[in-house]
Amino acid sequence: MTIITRPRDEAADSEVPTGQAAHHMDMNPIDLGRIEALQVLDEHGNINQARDPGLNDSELLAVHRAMVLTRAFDSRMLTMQRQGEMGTFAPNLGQEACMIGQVWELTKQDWFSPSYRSFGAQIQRGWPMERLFLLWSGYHQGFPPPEGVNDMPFSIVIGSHVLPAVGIAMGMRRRDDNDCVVVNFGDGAMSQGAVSEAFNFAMVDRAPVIFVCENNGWAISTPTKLQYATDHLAGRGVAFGLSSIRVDGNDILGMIAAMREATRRARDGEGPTFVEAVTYRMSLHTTADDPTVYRDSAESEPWESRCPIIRFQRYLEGRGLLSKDGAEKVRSEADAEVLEARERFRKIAKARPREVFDHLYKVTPSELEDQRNEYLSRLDRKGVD
Amino acid sequence: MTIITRPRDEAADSEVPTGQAAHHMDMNPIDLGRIEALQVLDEHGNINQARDPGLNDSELLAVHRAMVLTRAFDSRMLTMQRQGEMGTFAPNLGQEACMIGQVWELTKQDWFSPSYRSFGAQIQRGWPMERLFLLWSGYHQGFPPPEGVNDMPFSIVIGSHVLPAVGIAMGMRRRDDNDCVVVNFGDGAMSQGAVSEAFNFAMVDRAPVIFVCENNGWAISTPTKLQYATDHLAGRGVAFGLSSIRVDGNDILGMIAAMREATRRARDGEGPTFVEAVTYRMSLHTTADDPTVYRDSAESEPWESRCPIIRFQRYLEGRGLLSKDGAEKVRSEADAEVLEARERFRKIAKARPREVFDHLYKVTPSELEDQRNEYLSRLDRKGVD
Amino acid sequence: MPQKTMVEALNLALDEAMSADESVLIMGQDVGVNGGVFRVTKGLHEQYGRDRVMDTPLAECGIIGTAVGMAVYGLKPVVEIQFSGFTMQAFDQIEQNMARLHNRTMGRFPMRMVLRTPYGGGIRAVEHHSESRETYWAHTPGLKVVIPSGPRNARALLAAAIDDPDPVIFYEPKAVYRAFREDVPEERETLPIGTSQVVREGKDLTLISYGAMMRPAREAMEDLIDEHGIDIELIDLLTISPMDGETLCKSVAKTGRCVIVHEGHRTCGIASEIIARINEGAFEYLEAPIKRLTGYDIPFPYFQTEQYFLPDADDIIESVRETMAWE
Amino acid sequence: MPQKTMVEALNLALDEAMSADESVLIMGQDVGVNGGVFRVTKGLHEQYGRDRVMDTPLAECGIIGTAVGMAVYGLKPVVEIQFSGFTMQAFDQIEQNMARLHNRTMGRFPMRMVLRTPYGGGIRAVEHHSESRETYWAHTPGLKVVIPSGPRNARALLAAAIDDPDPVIFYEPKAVYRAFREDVPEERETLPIGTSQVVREGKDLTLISYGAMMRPAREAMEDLIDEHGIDIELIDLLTISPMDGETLCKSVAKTGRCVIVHEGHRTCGIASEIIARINEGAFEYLEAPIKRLTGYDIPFPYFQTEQYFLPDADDIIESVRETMAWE
Ligand SMILES: Cc1ncc(C[n+]2csc(CCOP(=O)(O)OP(=O)(O)O)c2C)c(N)n1
Ligand SMILES: Cc1ncc(C[n+]2csc(CCOP(=O)(O)OP(=O)(O)O)c2C)c(N)n1
Ligand SMILES: [Mg+2]
Ligand SMILES: [Mg+2]
Repeated sequence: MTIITRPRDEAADSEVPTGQAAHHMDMNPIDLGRIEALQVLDEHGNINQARDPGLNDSELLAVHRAMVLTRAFDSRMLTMQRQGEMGTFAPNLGQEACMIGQVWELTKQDWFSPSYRSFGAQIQRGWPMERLFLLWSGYHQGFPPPEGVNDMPFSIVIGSHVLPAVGIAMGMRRRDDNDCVVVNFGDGAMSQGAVSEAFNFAMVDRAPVIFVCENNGWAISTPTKLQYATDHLAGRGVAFGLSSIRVDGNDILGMIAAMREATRRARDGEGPTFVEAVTYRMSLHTTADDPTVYRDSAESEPWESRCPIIRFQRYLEGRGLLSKDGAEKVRSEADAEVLEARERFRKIAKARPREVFDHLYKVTPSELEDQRNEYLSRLDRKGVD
Repeated sequence: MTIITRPRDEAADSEVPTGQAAHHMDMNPIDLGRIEALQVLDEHGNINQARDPGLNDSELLAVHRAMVLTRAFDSRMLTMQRQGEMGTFAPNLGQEACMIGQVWELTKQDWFSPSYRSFGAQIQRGWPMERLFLLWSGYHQGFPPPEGVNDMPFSIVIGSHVLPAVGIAMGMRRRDDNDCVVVNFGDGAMSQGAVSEAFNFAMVDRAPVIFVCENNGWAISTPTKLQYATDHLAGRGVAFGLSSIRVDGNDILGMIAAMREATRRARDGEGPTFVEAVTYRMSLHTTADDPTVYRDSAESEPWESRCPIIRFQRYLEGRGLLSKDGAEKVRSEADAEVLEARERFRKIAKARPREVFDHLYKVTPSELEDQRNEYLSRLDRKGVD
Repeated sequence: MPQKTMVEALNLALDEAMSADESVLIMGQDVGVNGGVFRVTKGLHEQYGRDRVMDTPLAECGIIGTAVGMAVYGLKPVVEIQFSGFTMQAFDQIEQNMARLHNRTMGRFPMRMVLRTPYGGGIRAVEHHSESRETYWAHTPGLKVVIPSGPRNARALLAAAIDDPDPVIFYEPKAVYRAFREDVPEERETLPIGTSQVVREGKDLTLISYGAMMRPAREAMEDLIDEHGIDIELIDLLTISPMDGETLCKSVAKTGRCVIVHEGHRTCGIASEIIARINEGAFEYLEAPIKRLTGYDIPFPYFQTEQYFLPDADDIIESVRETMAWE
Repeated sequence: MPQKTMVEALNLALDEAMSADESVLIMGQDVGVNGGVFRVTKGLHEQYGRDRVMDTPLAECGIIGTAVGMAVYGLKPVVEIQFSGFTMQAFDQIEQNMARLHNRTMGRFPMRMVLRTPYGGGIRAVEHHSESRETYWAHTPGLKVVIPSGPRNARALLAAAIDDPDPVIFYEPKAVYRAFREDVPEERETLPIGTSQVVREGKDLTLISYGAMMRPAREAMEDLIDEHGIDIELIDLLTISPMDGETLCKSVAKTGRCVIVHEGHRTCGIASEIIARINEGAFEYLEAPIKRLTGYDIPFPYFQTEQYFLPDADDIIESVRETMAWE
């Protein structure tokens, strides 16, 4: 595997920490090293055998189904939003390989901390789709991760969830188990100082966390060229001592290969990893956004040929695992699954205004009880239940 | 000059900014490059001719005097503090070459944004020593930079002054003059997310700012090994695209050489530079600190042989510019100068409690006038004027 | 006079300021080609170029921190933070530099800058997009805090904020952004910062509000006058800090009764400060406890329930009647 | 009972909590070998090791942010921020995660953590080292805010804060750290969070304060009783939020007069909230305006002038006498 390993590898706690140990300055130039670019399955369906994570047939088909389901969910959400049944949300069209790839290697005990654009990954992690519908249509009940799913609620404030994810991993390291944490964010999030702090804390503590940056070229209307002044983001990890890699984020096998190595490192106590996944936001930033104002179709269109699902389908066809009809069947089954979830969602979607005070504290303080009573009598007066 | 230049050099505003331009992923590994380690004058007095900034004799002597004055001021402050005439302050013993070197190349129009440990640089920039005495003994009048000195007040909150310094440089770039900004901070400050943000803003805007990190091995009791997990900090600059270099911070000629190149780049529109100056905090963190609690003298003592003043004195002696007696004379003159400043300080040091409302706003709002009147009548009652 | 939404009125004020003064510049996320996510800066990028209408990296602390430096250098940055909830990311720069640099340097450096940001609920947004935390800024010495309630005063107050020699937090009620149009004069207009406006004089009860809550307050006022015969004096705070205590106390000294309405949380909210001022300045005239109708001390709820969190005209009417009935 | 300073008493509470519960851990700058810059964590590093007493990198946002994650994971981090002025660097994590994660997840994850930090003036420190901004936290739903005034209640309240299932901001009055010793019992002791303490009962006037200001308040009380025959009821707030409005209102309902003393700035300060509560809960008993004796709305002054900024016993006496004279 080609994820670079930092030269200095002693554990932070292996010896008495010192300040400036060497009183003679090392006059050798510092070689910052190289960062590998990883792609397993290229646009033409060729596979790099040396890097192939070697999924078996049923795994390959499951990965495919998961990506298709993500897309089906995404497009249903869009319809529902246009029809007024859904609030503003952020489509993940074109990023399905990142979605599935980043959580594929995780166990139930591992943790995942999603961004607002991660519902594909959330479904894969075991969030019922009806809960995601609830979430994006403004019901509080959509927010908490389901029992048995060790996920954080999705993050709205860019970058604000990255440090807590590191904290979970720091807790894991202290409890000495073999679990790890994956935290996901965008290219824009890399500008938040808190994310740099997170890299540093993770590395200093040798916490088992994997940072996955989906570099999709844009942060709303801000292109990467105005977001940062390098040709890549992967070097940010190296700056803090993290093992880092740049992956083709539209290549599901590349994503899985990178995550396999990164999770192994985490589990083996080798510390955190930074994965820059290069992808593209094919759709709107959110349903409140109009990309035609700020970006040329000349830029987006070529990306259509890099579609992660089509590329992978072609590969499965080549391997004789999936026919054209088979692919169509997967798609229509996924649609049906989403529609069933929508039915369940419609049954349970119910605003619960009487509960808005209930979860702030573990034990509601009496002064807040007074406010709750005031609020409830307002609801009574308005005839709301 | 060996300051590395980043591969990508097009100005941020040279073309229409794009998101993910290339729709074929570049599969070449990313070479992060090398960072040079710079030393002009080594511990034994040998000089690296190729890197010598070539100061003339009077310049060399002026540099020496400035370092000696810094140390004289520092030790006088310590005495005054121990005698109760001065508040808590942060000595800069051993960091005199950083102090003088980082501002040596600056003009009056350039700006300097100091940390709390930068009074050597502040004196060099033209702050009257009596003002620094005022500052460190708790008089508001010590804070504002003197007229004609384009400096920010010293920074107390670690890292909080770095973004404003970048802002000044962004203003300069917009006004199209040839000035630049130097901002100074420690190894601990590098952990603040705001400093990473500052690197990014500076590089994206191609602002003429030079970041000088005095890596002195410690942040209070926290050694660099617990502060970050790499062998150097210089790579942090590279991660954001900054030209970066690691300098022997106890070598005044190395510091000047690095700053000469960095300021030239800034003035020529080549953007920001990051300078990691490797040095050592020989003394207390502040006068409230007791380093014997947390650090071994076995670590500190070898650093005495790297004293920036002794090293430079030996060089000047070798060049026949300074005799032992001459050095002694410089030292006693510096002491005398400091004592004169102390006299001036003692004459002007006067608390002005009646003025604490005067400078918050340009025009004091009437509601604050009411509070001021209340306060003033309290002072009247207490007989304070 | 042309009819404008608040968004258009704000855009006009920015345009006027930029064309009149070269040192005014705009910074923020997506303020350039995109014209801001609410389109307040629309068209300015084309007109004034990328260096004066700057799309910044995604870092609020970075935006405010560099804007502070620009202000020190003599420029006049007008910063947009996309939602007021994200000003938390820049709290340190606001509290430590923006609010204090003028004082720290005893006035040696100017600190002319405006932080514009949409605040408040009512647009069915996700968490962190509906905050009203003006208390944080009102409690921070060195800042001024301004909140307009309609297109016309928004334009006039933003012009005044950019003129102001001191740093201003300019909270824009996003629920009002496109809610209605108002006549906005063609010629430049300003309103004094630090002065509240008596929207209607009355003698029975002083109703105090600001920002987006002025709409239900007006609605309630009409109803209270027409249906209940209560002669309301309505005050639009406009500037939150420095607070125009004089206008408030004068009014309550006349009416003896008072109801205060805001979205922000109750504890240490703006209403508590108003009550403290009236206690100090008009105690002897008070005939009933002053009523606080405010956001509760819970996070702004998810949008299916936000309507019940926000005070409405009905709630205001109820509060006023309760306060009138007190004896 | 052994006599302890507040620093020693806090150290005792931490030691007890750590030895009783493996999931308690300490994080902060210089809390390890150095024992904290005020020595509150002295000796704990040797006893509990580097993983439970963690010297962090110099980044407050990083400290609070990772502590939040640890709390989600079921640990109980007790974080030290070196001076409360530097909590601004972590404002986003406090407001967006520490205060809200429990609510966001409808209680799915615990959020047991304590943020300890020294606050207030009086130790001749430089700028940013004397802040009293408890209003920020009191105005933030989801947090509890506790401020002890002496060694014994500091130990008992810190124990309670670490026990508390919800996140607590624990402000330590640094002027009291070593100012005096007090009997602190050997056996573990807690005090309920959310309850204020009537330090002395009296019938003429309610004097309310907390933290470091309790010392001049006590001094003034003695003098007022002895020299002026004014029968003071003195209340130590102890918990700032949730506020014990009941105790306050009950007291003022009895005395009819009230003076509130704190270091924090006036506008939207804690005193304004207390006034608002008394206005709501004891309006009819008030015989005079409630007096606020607080920090002014200016940054904490440089140390040669700080003594004039801080209220002292003399100022309290004056305020009480003024309030008694009001009619
Ligand atoms: C702190 C903060 N600032 C601003 C926003 C508004 N905002 C939402 S998404 C977004 C762009 C994020 O870009 P990126 O990190 O690249 O993720 P992407 O949307 O491309 O997946 C912005 C600015 C926010 N949510 N949080
Ligand atoms: C934001 C912030 N956190 C903590 C402190 C307290 N503090 C003052 S100096 C210091 C260490 C700084 O170390 P470094 O940046 O390496 O600079 P040095 O003191 O070594 O010059 C700390 C933690 C502070 N001033 N500001
Ligand atoms: Mg993006
Ligand atoms: Mg240091």
